[in-house]
Amino acid sequence: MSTLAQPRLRPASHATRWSRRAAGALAFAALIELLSRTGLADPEFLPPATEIVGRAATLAADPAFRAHALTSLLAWAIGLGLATVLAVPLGLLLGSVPIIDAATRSVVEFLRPIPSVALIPLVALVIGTGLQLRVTLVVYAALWPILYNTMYGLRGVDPLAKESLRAYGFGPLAVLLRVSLPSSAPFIATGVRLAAGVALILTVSTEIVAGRGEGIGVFLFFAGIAVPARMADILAGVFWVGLFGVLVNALLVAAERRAFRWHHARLGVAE
Amino acid sequence: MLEIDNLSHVYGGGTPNAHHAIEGLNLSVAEGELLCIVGPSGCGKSTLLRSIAGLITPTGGQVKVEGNVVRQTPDNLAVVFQDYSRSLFPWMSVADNVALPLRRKNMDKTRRKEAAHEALESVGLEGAARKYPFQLSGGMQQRVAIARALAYRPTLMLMDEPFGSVDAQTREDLEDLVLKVRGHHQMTIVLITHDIDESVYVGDRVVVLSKAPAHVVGDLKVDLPGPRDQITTREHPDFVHLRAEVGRLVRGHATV
Amino acid sequence: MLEIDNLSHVYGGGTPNAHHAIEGLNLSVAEGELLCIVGPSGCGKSTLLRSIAGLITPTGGQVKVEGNVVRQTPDNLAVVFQDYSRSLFPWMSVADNVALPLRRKNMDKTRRKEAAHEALESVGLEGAARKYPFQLSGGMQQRVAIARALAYRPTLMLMDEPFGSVDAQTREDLEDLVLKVRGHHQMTIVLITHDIDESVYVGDRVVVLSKAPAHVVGDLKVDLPGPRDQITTREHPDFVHLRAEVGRLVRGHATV
Amino acid sequence: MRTAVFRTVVLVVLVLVWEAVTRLAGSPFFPPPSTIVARMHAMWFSGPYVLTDAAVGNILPSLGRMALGFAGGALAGVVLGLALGLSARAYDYLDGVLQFLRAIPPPALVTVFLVLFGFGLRMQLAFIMFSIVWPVLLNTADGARSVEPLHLQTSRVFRLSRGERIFRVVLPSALPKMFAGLRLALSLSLIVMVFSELLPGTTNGIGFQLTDAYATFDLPAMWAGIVLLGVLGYLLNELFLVVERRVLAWHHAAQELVS
Amino acid sequence: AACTSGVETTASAPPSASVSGLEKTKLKIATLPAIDSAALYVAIDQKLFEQEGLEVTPQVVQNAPEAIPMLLNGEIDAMFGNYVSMFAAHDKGSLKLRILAEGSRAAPDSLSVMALPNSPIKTAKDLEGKTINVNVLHNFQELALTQVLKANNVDPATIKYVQVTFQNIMPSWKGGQIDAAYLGEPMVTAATASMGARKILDPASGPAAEFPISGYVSTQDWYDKNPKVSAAFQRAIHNAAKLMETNREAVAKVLPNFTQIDAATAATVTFPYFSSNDNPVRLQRVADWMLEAKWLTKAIDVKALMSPTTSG
Ligand SMILES: Nc1ncnc2c1ncn2[C@@H]1O[C@H](COP(=O)(O)OP(=O)(O)OP(=O)(O)O)[C@@H](O)[C@H]1O
Ligand SMILES: Nc1ncnc2c1ncn2[C@@H]1O[C@H](COP(=O)(O)OP(=O)(O)OP(=O)(O)O)[C@@H](O)[C@H]1O
Ligand SMILES: [Mg+2]
Ligand SMILES: [Mg+2]
Repeated sequence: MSTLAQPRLRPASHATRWSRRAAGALAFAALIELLSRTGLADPEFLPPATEIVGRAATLAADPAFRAHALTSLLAWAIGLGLATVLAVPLGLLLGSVPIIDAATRSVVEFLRPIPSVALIPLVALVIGTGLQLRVTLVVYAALWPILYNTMYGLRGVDPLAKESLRAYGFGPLAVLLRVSLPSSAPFIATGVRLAAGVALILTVSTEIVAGRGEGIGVFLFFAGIAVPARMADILAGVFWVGLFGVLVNALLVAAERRAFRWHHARLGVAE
Repeated sequence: MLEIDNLSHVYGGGTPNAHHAIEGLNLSVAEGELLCIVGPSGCGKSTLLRSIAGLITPTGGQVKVEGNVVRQTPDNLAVVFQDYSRSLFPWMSVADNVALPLRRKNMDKTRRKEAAHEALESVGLEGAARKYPFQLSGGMQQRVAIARALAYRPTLMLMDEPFGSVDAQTREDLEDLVLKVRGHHQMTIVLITHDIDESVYVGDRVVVLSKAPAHVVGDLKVDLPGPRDQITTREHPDFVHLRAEVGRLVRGHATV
Repeated sequence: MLEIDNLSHVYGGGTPNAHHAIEGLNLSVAEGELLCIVGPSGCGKSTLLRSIAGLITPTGGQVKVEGNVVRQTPDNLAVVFQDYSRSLFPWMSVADNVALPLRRKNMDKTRRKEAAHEALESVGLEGAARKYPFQLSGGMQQRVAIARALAYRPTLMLMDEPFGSVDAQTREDLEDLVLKVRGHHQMTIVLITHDIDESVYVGDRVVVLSKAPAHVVGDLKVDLPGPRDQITTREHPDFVHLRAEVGRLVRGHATV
Repeated sequence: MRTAVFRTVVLVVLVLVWEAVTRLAGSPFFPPPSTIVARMHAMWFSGPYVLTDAAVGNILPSLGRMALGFAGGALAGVVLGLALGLSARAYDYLDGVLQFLRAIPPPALVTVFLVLFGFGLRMQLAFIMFSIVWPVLLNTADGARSVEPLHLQTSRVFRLSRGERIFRVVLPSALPKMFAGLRLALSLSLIVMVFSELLPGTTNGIGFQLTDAYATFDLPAMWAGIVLLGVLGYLLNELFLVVERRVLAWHHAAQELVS
Repeated sequence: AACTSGVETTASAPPSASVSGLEKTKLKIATLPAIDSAALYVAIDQKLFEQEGLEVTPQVVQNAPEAIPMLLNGEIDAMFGNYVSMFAAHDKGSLKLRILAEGSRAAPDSLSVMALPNSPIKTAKDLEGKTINVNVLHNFQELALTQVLKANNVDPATIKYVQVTFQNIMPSWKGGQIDAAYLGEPMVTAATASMGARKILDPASGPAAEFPISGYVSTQDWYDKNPKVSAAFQRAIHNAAKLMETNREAVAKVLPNFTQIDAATAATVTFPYFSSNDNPVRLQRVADWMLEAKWLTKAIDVKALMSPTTSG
């Protein structure tokens, strides 16, 4: 997908690309292995990569861990879904009606930097703990990337494209939905991918602080209070979270490539 | 049909870079007329078109379409933009691009599709319906933009250098197509062109604008015998005379 | 100077939508020559230009510039793209747009500025130097793109319908400007146009392409007495003859 | 002007509603804004030169951490984003690992950070950068990948050097998207700053005060921290918008054609 | 005497007879994954709640403050929490506290300030000016150590406390980022065995001997609505504590269920004292020291928050 590099006679084949990916992942694993084995990082606290991955494999077979993982993924999925459903229309509204954006900006910008740690007790008090707490915090955090990418995406829409539809007598709403939205959809999708990561982090982090017994975060917490802390367990749990992140990202990217073929094909023209 | 009254437009008004694009322009177009506008590059033709379409609010004067002052885009209007490639939607196939405006027309899906294909066929692009705009050549994109406007069957059609990117043969075919469609569907057409021959060939009237700020410096009635024909009309003595006249007006004011 | 050898290009090769744009095209251009290319819309002219500029890798055959097979953009080449408005950088003023490529030329900042202003002046845009592209009319943008290519003083210049959006007077001025610059600076120029008169007027040679997939169907030497002049040249009997000849070739192959 | 008035009205109404609702509810967990403001004044703004020692000792170090973390994270995000957006090779090698790291909840990695960076500022900065780099990175990569093809072709035709292509073509066209990422990262850096001040060994900062307040159930103090963060977030964002308006003037102007 | 008459009637009734008349029988209690909350699990395990007609479900939370919102919005009936946090919450009006039953007190060697074998710190005096970790700032660890340091002629004000989460104590300690570690069980046992760490000071000695750490608490409101349940609950906890005094195995058996302590470690760690009766006098000490440290804005009469012991 290099658009800047001079055209190569043959773009890299699938095999080359996958082997590069594997090489990248292996190099990263090797780095951790090395840090740990050479004692640069105390192996008691950063076990070698082989041990982490080995442990991760056994965890996958552990029904207790699978139950934790399922709980987390459920909260993640609900949270991300809700965030998307809320943020896109909100972004369209704020991005297309400047006066509303200006009027609400102080409130929005005031709310944005409030950390979830401060919110946990307050939200817990109002709506209770459990799934709803996690989902609320996930939505609260995952909302922003989608909202901002929607707003900024709208600004990047070619004005002439909007005029073209307006000239046929379409109203502002039709122009918004039929031109601005599809045109900025690829960037909104990037926002959703960002939010997917944020949502995952928030799910697990909330569980670490206030998990009420279920979720990968709780698993991590308990591994951490063991004496000595079960670092291999913690990092194996982290490994699964990271891997899930990679999978979700890959899925979303694949979906983007399908949905926005017009976008990618056009950009690929330069090759 | 169309009444332009002392129209003025200033871009960036109030700033030191203010630019007077149009000043005190008066013009009226009768129902069913095909008016050609010619004028030097950068004089304000596209600005005039945008004002008629209600896409910009002129800083002075007013535009009336069918007696109503234009505040937003009038109904049953179609525009072929000068920058045709940017006016096509890259996320839609060519056929969808053409069919989209028809949603305003209470047509069902199949009817819209049919109408789009018909329009594409009329501009010689029946084979490109399922392609995306970026897969077309410049001239083909321009023809898609024309097809989109034609399929819409507007009562007022605004065309900004609509045939600039096609070859001579296609250009003639498109000129005749516009004449034919106009006759069938009683459209009023305002067409901007740089091709003086073209303006005389397709126009019922040719208006020549001065360089910026634009105002009318010539308004010629084209009284050629119809139906027009690429060979006989262009050989008609009136044609030769009118074309020379328009040429003189344009040249005179381009260099003043 | 330029040698095109059995060139073919297929878009989307391997897919069911594969499109043969060029097939078995041979062409050579001598040093200092001004070659005009005409051909029906969508035949493959821009594709050919892109191959020469090394922007696409043709699927068959090869292009040689000064004896070297083109794998990436050759040195000292300038292109005026058909889609001029998109080829200007919106975040730069017009003058900066023109001056940017000059960084390759070992010029210091003031020299670059001077050269840019000179070029803008030559296309009649001395007043627009500090504006941004979106503040210009279509024809003005096109002239900026021309000025950028001229200021660069390439040895090989590729122009894709460079005068399509300007009025008749400006068009003639620009034609003469290109002829003048070519004479002064020994450029080789390949110019795509749809205006048959223009092709004969500015060209040393006119090549006519068939409809897609493009190949050469006519190659006419233009042997008009120099220096050319808008009035006398166009009245020259050879001009009238050549123009009819080119017209016939284009029309014949556009409708086949 | 009209929007400024409108905005103030909205703000005042909301604060009044907040005051009324919290007074009616009377929950110690939700003190009314007047109480919070009084507490903020007492804690931070009643010193001899406006700021109290507590403000100097907590707010300033926090802002310092945030600024350094933001700068480092933003720079890393832009550089990595450009690399990923521009080079298929860099994308292939790095994308997987970066997507992996992006999904990892930083709180789970505290021990690893501690072992690698030790207590204190270095670790806090690493923590902030690690958390805020992602929106900048992804949006920059998106921007760098969606540069108008004709712009790239133009720069290729005129043989611009690699640096010129990146700094004069790719970067400016990616800027609008990059700014969306930077704006996200800015408020994120405030949030993560608070988290970083919960990390082992921290002894000052807004986040430290905030959590200490909650641990001792000093809820007005906790709310003072929340409100301070909100106000800082708002002010930083306004500053950011001023910069953005300057840098993206061409973009905004070109957009205003319509409407 | 400070108690309401309702409590006294309940108090005089024999345990077995109180089954009837309970306001509710199903209780949800928040507990911590630490040895201190063992009594609740022993009471469940030994069916002591059942005997009282109660069905208790423990809800493990990760820290006590997290449970307070749950208590306030009725998700749980009571919680196990440390007194310092609870008194602070009570003092600030976040919670109208009611202590249902005492829980744990520090036993000798169940808490320890320790140094690594090669550390220059040998005696309590050497701690002066040093950095020591605590789980949470301004909590019972600091409170007790302050008293013990004073008794050892060390100025407590010179100690720098840093908050370090459980999991990060060992790496911070090994990395030299804390000079001495303030540990609780089972870390004390582990640090002694695996790292040869030396005990410098027992924070639960001298003036802070048998320092009360945590108890079972609810809101005054809940208590007023459920006086009989409260009494029954208190009896079951105290009975469990009594049983635990003589029966170490009963404790060791339940530990792996809710802590991360395996059976082998459970057999060797030092347990805290589990209170088999409620004693306002020793608990008052905590409140008084907090007031002394200015962690409270006003004195708390602890006795008013407690019920007299009703079990055997
Ligand atoms: N990226 C692409 N993908 C697929 N097909 C393409 C692509 N670009 C061009 N084509 C096709 O190749 C053919 C030649 O296109 P090209 O742009 O070279 O035509 P042209 O001769 O320049 O036409 P015009 O005079 O209209 O500009 C067209 O039929 C077009 O549909
Ligand atoms: N958005 C804008 N801001 C400032 N000036 C503008 C803007 N748009 C157009 N102009 C200026 O207004 C004048 C008229 O522009 P317009 O596009 O109407 O010209 P035109 O007659 O269509 O020219 P052409 O034949 O070259 O398309 C030009 O000088 C141009 O520089
Ligand atoms: Mg125009
Ligand atoms: Mg072309």
